[in-house]
Amino acid sequence: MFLDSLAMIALAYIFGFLYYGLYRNISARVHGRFGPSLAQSFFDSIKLFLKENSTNFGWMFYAGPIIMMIGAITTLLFIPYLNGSEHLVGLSQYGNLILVLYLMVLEPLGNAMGIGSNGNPFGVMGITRGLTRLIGLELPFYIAAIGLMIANHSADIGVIMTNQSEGYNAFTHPLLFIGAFISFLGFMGKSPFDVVGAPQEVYSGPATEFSGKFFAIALSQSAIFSFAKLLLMVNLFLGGAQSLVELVAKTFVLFLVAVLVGNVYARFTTAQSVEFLVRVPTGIALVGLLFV
Amino acid sequence: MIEFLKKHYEIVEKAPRLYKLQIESDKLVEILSSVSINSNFITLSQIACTDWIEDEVFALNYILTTKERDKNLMVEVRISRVHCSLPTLLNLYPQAQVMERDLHEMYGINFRGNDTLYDFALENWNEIPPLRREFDTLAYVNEHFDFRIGREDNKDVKAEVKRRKAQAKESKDGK
Amino acid sequence: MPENTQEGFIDQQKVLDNEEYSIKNTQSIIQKAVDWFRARSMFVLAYGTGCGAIEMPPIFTSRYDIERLGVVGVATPRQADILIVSGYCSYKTLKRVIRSYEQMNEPKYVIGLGSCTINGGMYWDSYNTIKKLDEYLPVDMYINGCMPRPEALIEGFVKLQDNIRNAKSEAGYIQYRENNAFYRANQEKIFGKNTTPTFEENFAGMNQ
Amino acid sequence: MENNDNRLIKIYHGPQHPGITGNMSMELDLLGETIKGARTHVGYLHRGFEKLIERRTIIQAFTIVCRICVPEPDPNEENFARAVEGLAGIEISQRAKYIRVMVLEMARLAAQMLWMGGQSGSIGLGVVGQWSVYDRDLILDLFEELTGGRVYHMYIYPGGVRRELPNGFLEKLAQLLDYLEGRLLAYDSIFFENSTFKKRAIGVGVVNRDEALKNGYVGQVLRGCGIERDVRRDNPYLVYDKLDFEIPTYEGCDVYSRALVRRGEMVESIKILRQVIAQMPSEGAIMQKLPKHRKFKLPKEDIYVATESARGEFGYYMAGDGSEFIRRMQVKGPSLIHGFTLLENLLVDEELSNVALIMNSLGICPPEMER
Repeated sequence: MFLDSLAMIALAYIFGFLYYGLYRNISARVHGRFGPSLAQSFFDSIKLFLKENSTNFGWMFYAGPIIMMIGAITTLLFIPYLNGSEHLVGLSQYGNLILVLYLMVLEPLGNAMGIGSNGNPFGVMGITRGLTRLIGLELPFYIAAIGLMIANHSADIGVIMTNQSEGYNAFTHPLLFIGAFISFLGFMGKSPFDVVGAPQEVYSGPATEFSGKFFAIALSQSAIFSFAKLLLMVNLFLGGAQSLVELVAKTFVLFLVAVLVGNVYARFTTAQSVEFLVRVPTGIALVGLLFV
Repeated sequence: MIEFLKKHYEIVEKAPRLYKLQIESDKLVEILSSVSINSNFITLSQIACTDWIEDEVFALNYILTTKERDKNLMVEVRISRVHCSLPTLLNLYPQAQVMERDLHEMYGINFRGNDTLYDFALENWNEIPPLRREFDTLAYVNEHFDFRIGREDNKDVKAEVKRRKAQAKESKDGK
Repeated sequence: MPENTQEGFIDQQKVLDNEEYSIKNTQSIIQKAVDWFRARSMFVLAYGTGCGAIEMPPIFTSRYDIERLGVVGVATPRQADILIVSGYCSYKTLKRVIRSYEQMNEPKYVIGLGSCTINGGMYWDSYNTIKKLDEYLPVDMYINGCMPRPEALIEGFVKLQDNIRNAKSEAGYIQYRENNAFYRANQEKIFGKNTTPTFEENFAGMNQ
Repeated sequence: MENNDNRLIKIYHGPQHPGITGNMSMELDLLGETIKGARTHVGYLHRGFEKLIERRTIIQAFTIVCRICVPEPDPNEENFARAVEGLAGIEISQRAKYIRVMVLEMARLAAQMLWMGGQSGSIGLGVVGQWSVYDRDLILDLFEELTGGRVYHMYIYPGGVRRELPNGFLEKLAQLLDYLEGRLLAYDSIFFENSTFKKRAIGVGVVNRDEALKNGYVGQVLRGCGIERDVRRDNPYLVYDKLDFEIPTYEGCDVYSRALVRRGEMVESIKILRQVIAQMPSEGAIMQKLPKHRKFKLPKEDIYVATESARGEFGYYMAGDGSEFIRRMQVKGPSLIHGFTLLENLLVDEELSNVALIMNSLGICPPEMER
């Protein structure tokens, strides 16, 4: 099981960064550019690990990225990769969807912990924005998750995944899917819900003071976490995957939509995004819940 | 309009749609308020200052623009360079605040009644206000900076031309 | 290593200016790999100190697309590897530039853009701009021109990457650390008492 | 001015900040993310132009004039040339006037393209900037062919313009205009008609229409308030009175109106350029005969000239003193009043996230505030 979990983390790390490289490439094509090499994100992350760190805000500051990393990895370990497979399951038999939803909150909390100790006003603003936005993001996602749990009479991700053999949840519960998908766009941190690290407003937001190794940890964390979120969406709504190839195909399609949406929409302000999230996807998901 | 102003003041037409009026400094606020009430020249576009060091005066041109933005009126005030002080126009035009702040820093003119005359573009400047004629920027630069070796154009061109000509002549004579 | 004084450092600079002097660095394999990654990935803090900032949008956008070389812009000095000083520095700006530079983490490099950073350029007799950037900050790469074209900028980046990859020249941040007295003296000369906190003050908590 | 409320935090927005338009900074007092007080700080770009020009002859001064406003140098050259011509009593040829109008309108188009990148970048819509900076580069290519310079052209000189048009230049320009006109439709769908941009921009940064004229606001700020003012028509220079163009105005007074005004101006610029291509006289000297370098002296007179730049009225006051040096040249760009009198009031009670948006919509360019 240990090796299994390790493989999961390694795969998530590789796919996360590869997708991030793809994100940069696809965006570049939308921009009419060539874009960096696919492996550029690996280079960036390795270079950041090799950089020196000259800032010191006490141990709490360092604990921040590590807690974020733990949050991302634990979230990942409780989501099975493949449908009905013995491998790449991690700890998923010990947990369920409710636990995963709780663990997903660990990231902003770890962030808040680190930022709180460095006292950078932009970081504080960024994390305030992040936590405010989280309220809006969680509502539709939780409603959709509750809907799925009611429909399947189970909170086990594996059960929800295997129950979709007749038809994907995305088609049997389309309203739940739309609500959860808009919220997922926000979770991915792309436009129009990218208030947290808006460079024109708050520099890099929470990451303003992070540098060198800790920024590299934060980057890896976000790569792994992005993949975990993609995985969760695929498992819940697209019937999971029988093989790694199918998994890659499904996550990539989801990812592509997120990238393209992010490229053509401007950023909402915090208030606007919460208002939008509470109104539109939450409403859709609630209607979907009634149908369940 | 401009005819009305011409009745009361000596207005010179400098160019098409550009007029000039010279007034005494103690009547500045009075005349400008009357102009802005009685005519279309309601906006202050610029306060331009010129240092006429040979006449020992600063000439300040208050450039007013009409509501239609088609004519400009330059109201010139001359004040002594030594005790340079003028009343502020903050009450007439809010934009005068920043212009006066700029001129205060660049010329050291004191605008009475404007309490925002702190640093504008310079930081910790202790020399003569830089746009006064007696401030020699080249001397200041030579004192505070050294140029990179090879920067040849930091020379008096006339002297350099003379020197080169003499050099060429010498080499010609030598042959 | 040069002495930790101004004279010693100037002598060292003279030696460096000499054509015959070239560093014959022997890189270990690990060092080579490290340098390769550092050259391949550059996070740029484009400080728009002057006119040079106008050629920043073209190189970062679709016409010239410098992201191909692994060069991307970042918002905060903490994450940046390269500081671009784009054009002349007035006193007021230079102070902020030094502050930004000292907030960056090593290894860090400086690119000076335009003639005005090299010798004052067009503003050689201006009372408010500095004439030689390398008196106050260690410059790793100068790109001349007024303005340098985007192609020149890209060439500058490529040259700098080459320098880093093959350890062709001693990196500026090492000079800044070892000859801090020289830079401090020059900074104090124009700022007087209003200089930024010292290197030691900035890095007081570093090794705890 | 100082705010002593201890619930506020003070931050400096800039000078090194991606959301600021150039090298300047805003000192903001924040309550949460709401701005309770704003002060503009400039001086980061102060070069003492006006001092340097006092020490330079006309041709020497001419080379540094264009550096006053970096995104759009040509109105400065035009102002400088026209002021010198006004003082020295030089009349330029009709052909030179048409060429100047062409250069000015091309520069306006390029500046609007760059502005579009900045405005969309301020709300995280990076793709518009990527496209529009590319399109701007095509205009710069033409500039390079015409003048030899990409950004700084040093082309409009007292007495006319410095170089003859290259062969086939007008045809190339006409082709480019067709291309740009088509591109405007793409910008419409991704930027001007974008629902998220509308959501961000409508009702933000509302300027008080009643004080707009009195306080000396210019350019898009006025026209975005529905007040039709344009130096090109009100106080025409060169051959603008012979050209047919409209002044787009919108009533909203907000960021979105100003964006639409700029879009309208791009269309009008293309229209003007087409007319220039059609009407340009093929014969005529481009340069008047001028006195020699050291003999070029200005009389002891003063003059005020204004040009409509891409961001509003650009005014120069110039005084000669009978020598070959210019005694005084004072620059008044559109940003000075917008950046202080207007912006400091406009930002109060706004959100922090709207600072970059509002600053870009006002078209604030620091180098002309402090020279």
